[in-house]
Amino acid sequence: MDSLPSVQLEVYEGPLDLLLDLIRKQQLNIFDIPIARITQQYLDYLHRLEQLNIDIAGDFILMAATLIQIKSKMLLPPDPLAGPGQAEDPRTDLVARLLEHEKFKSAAQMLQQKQVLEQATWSRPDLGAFADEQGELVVTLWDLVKAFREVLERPPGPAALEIVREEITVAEMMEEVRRALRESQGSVPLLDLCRRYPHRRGLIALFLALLELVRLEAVIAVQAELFGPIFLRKHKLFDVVFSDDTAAQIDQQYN
Amino acid sequence: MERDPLKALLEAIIYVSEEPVTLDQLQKVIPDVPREELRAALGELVAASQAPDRGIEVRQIAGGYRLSTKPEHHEAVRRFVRSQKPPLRLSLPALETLAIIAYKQPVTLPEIHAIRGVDPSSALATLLDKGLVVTAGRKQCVGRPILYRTSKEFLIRFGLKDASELPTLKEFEELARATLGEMEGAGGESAPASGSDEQAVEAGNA
Amino acid sequence: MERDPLKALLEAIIYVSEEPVTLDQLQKVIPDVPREELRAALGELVAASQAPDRGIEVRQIAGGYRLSTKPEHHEAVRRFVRSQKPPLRLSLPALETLAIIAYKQPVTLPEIHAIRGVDPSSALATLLDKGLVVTAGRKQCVGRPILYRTSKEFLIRFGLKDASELPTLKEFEELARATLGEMEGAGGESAPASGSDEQAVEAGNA
Repeated sequence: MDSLPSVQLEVYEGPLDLLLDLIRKQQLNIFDIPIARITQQYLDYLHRLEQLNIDIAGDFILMAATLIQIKSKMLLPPDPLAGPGQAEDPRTDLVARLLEHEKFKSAAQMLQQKQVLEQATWSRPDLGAFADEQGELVVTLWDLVKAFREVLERPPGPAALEIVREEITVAEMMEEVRRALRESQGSVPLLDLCRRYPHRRGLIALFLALLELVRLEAVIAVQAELFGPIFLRKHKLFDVVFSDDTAAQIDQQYN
Repeated sequence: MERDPLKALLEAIIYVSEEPVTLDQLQKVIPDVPREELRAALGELVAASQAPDRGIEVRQIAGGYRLSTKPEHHEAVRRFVRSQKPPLRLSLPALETLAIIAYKQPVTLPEIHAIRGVDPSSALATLLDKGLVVTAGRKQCVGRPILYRTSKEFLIRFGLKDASELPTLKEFEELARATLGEMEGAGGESAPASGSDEQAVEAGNA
Repeated sequence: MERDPLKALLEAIIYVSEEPVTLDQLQKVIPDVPREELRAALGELVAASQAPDRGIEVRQIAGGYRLSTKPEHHEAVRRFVRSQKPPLRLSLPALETLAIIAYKQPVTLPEIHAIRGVDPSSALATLLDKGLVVTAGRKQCVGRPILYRTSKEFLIRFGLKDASELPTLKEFEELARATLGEMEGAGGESAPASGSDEQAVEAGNA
């Protein structure tokens, strides 16, 4: 590994950082990069990462390809048709990118210095920030998007489930009734069904759904004795009403 | 310590302190200056702040020293404070509710409730109050619940030309996942490894 | 209005304001004083606060004026502030991404990626999280990518008058050319092949 100038395996944030470091350590002139050597060192570095089972980001691979391409272009004889001074150095783009990157690295350091200085001053708003009133935050669009994501990713608690059921539509409630009947081999106590929907709106939806199903002769309500429990059972058109077509329609409303 | 820098330091401390600052407290922070000198410097500070070109004064109050605006500017200061549109502050529940409305609009209260898993009524009231959300008719379903959508004020406050400028969840997916990675300390910045340039892995050493 | 009372009034208003106060805001509250006079009075206020016996200074920041303690009193002042100023710790990648946004704004994610050579998502998420960067609509090109720019919070946290106060990129360009271009022992492809490899400095070699 003598082509790699450092025995330590440095950690680079990106391929440009790695290249800049190779150039700096060997005090190369960026406007006349020995591309064959740099390419070899770059590939050696990636190879050593591989040996250590470190995942190599796509950006590093892409740069390897770019380097090899530049190297091969430089091996070609100059285009005889191009006039003197017209043939472009294949390294030009890379050099421009490296310089651009280096530029912003310096800019970042400048920002850091400014920020350290600013950190040493205090203003009344800074002070107010500690005792933030009622935990309210100054919000940006980013906060909004993040909030939405977090809500969506939050596992629904038991309360949430109950509420979801409460707010289902009549069509969805019909589907619920069908599921309940299937799960219980065709007979469900009405009261059990009602208990699943403790809030008024859920009960209304359930009631409307039952009326609908009874009217369609998909479900029948039976009472074995006076004041006894009412049972819901499949009726003669149960399968017809809940045919594929109807189910699809319900599904559509469900989404 | 010379008198001028001492006065400057005292002024700075009085400025940042939330309560009137007592001589004892100051003596503790500036132990190398005799008490009498501190007292004298404070006296000069009080006197200097009475100059006609100064709008805030150092006053002795409740056994300590503190800064306040001079009474003669009361009217103008009050006018200014009133004219200020405070930055948009929202509680987390309000922010969440606003986010749901922004992305699911038009949407009903029960629908928001279902997504959040918590009753959004009070958060929604806040949003309506701040004019960030408005009603948008009723949904044609059982109970005909009221629909809500975001307002023009919402667009203005969030610097959006129209609702289509709202970033899609997909666009922020990458970014948000990246934040999560960072919170886990994984530093998903990039391979070959996490952090800053200073970190060097000694692994390659033979 | 005479100059001294005007300066006093301006100081009082700046003192009570939560955010940096702009000239526009001041003009609105003090309509009978010409804008130019306001500006001149503010200039005098800034200069006067630099006196060695003053511990708080009026500064131009984020497009407005605000008061803050002078940095030289940092240590003593900190002891008086109940908790630490929430430290703004940014990794080098985040700082670089911030620098790119500050200079190229408004700028898209792919554009940042091109300059950094690494996926900037995680760094960008951090910056958005800390409120240093905000979205700025969409670019009118294929895919309508989201544009980003630096926020007012950025100016405040970095003590900048406005984004144009940053040193020009040209200065950094010259620095980069100087440090990377004019080095000794430059051995390019055009140089005799033997030379370059031998000139390699055994930087870390043991």
